[in-house]
Amino acid sequence: PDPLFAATTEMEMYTHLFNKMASTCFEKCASRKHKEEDLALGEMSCSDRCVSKYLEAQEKVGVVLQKANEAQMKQQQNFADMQNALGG
Amino acid sequence: PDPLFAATTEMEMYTHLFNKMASTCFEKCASRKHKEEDLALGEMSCSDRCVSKYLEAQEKVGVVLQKANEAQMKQQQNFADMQNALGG
Amino acid sequence: PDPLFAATTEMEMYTHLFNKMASTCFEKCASRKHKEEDLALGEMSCSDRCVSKYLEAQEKVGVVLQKANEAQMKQQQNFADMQNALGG
Amino acid sequence: LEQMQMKDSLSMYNNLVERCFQTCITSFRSKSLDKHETSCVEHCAARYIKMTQRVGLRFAEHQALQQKRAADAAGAGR
Amino acid sequence: LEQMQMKDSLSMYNNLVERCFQTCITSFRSKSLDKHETSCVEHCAARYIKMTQRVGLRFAEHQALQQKRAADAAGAGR
Amino acid sequence: LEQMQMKDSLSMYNNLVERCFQTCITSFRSKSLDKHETSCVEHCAARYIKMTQRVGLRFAEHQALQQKRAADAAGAGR
Repeated sequence: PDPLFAATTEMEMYTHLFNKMASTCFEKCASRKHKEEDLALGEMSCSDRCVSKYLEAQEKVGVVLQKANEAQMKQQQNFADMQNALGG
Repeated sequence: PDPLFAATTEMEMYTHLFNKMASTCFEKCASRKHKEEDLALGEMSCSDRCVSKYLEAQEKVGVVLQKANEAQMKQQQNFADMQNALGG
Repeated sequence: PDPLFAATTEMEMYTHLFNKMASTCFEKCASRKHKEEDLALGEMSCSDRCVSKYLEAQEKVGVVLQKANEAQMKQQQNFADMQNALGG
Repeated sequence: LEQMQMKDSLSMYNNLVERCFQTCITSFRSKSLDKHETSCVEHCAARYIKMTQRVGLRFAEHQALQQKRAADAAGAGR
Repeated sequence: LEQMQMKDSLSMYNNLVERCFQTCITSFRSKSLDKHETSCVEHCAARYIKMTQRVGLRFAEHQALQQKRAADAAGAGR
Repeated sequence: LEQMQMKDSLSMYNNLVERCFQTCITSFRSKSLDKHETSCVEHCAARYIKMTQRVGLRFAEHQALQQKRAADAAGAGR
């Protein structure tokens, strides 16, 4: 695979992750009344904790996804081995 | 038009459709409490029916969209004919 | 920067804006019961006002975004000036 | 350009399906659409297309007005 | 093709994170996930992957059936 | 890279408009924004930009920490 493509795709993924995180933490932490032009202290500390939890959730999901991928590959390998044994 | 582009675009469309369908059927059928690691039987049969209904809805919408496109083309054709008649 | 790329990107942005606007105004103005095949008069005039408000909101947001960009650039300039002063 | 239009119309298709499914289908006790769901999906799609066309007209009017204003401003500035 | 698959799996990753975060995390009084939130996020991801696989099977069955119908129709038309 | 940034900033623009419109505009009885809606939209946009900047800082801190950890682990492994 093309290394430049891989790098671009990874960067796109991080940009996308960042945008979703910013959007979700805004929804969860910012009052929807928008009376002030600035963020209140409570809204800012809420968003700090939100980022921290979001990144932790990202790690946990990564582990689950990795395991699922490995399980799927193993299954495909078993299937290929079985076919070889039957064919050989 | 480029046939490779057309094929890629069509595949992207199916991937997109599939992702939306999976996401929607998960929302509609999976309990949001996530107490178990596995899906319950009821959740699985709900998702089978959800897929079936989703694909049927896709067909119906396709027919409506087709008709709308044809109506629009006919209108444009009429307009062009009229202009020719006036200009000729 | 590539002028063709810039033009394509700008057009994509307008397409995207248009799609979001159509989607949002449909959600806000069309009855979700879909009993008729046609739009009612009230739904159509609601959507006209919705478009008008949407484009006005887009302008207001554009001004805020512009100001934020200018503030950020000024800050970076100040920072660079300070570094030059300290380094010179 | 033609490629962008093709992408747009396919993505409009998917969005229509998703939107009208979400609005019209709420029960998953059977595997086929009933009469009520079918007509809801068909009307939803037809109505969405009509509203998109109307929104498109209004959008085009707005852009034409803006260009006229920009041209007038450029003319006045000379 | 390989590039599309890579993009798809990365976008699936982001979507999983977003979806399971939205469903499972509602309190922002601490900066770490508690036990309940952690298990909810992990189960949510595992369950979503399983449902996606099942939906994929049903979708493939449907497409195979459609191709068969198209082939039969072409055969009958000869 | 520059192209990606340009796309990002344009897509941020559209998202801001959509989000702040959805939050602030609920009535469609007039065709112009009233005072209250205008200030809501403007504050919403300004606040979203500020929160995005803050989230960006926290994200950068997190990534720096992760790279340091990875480097330390590689050093310890030697």
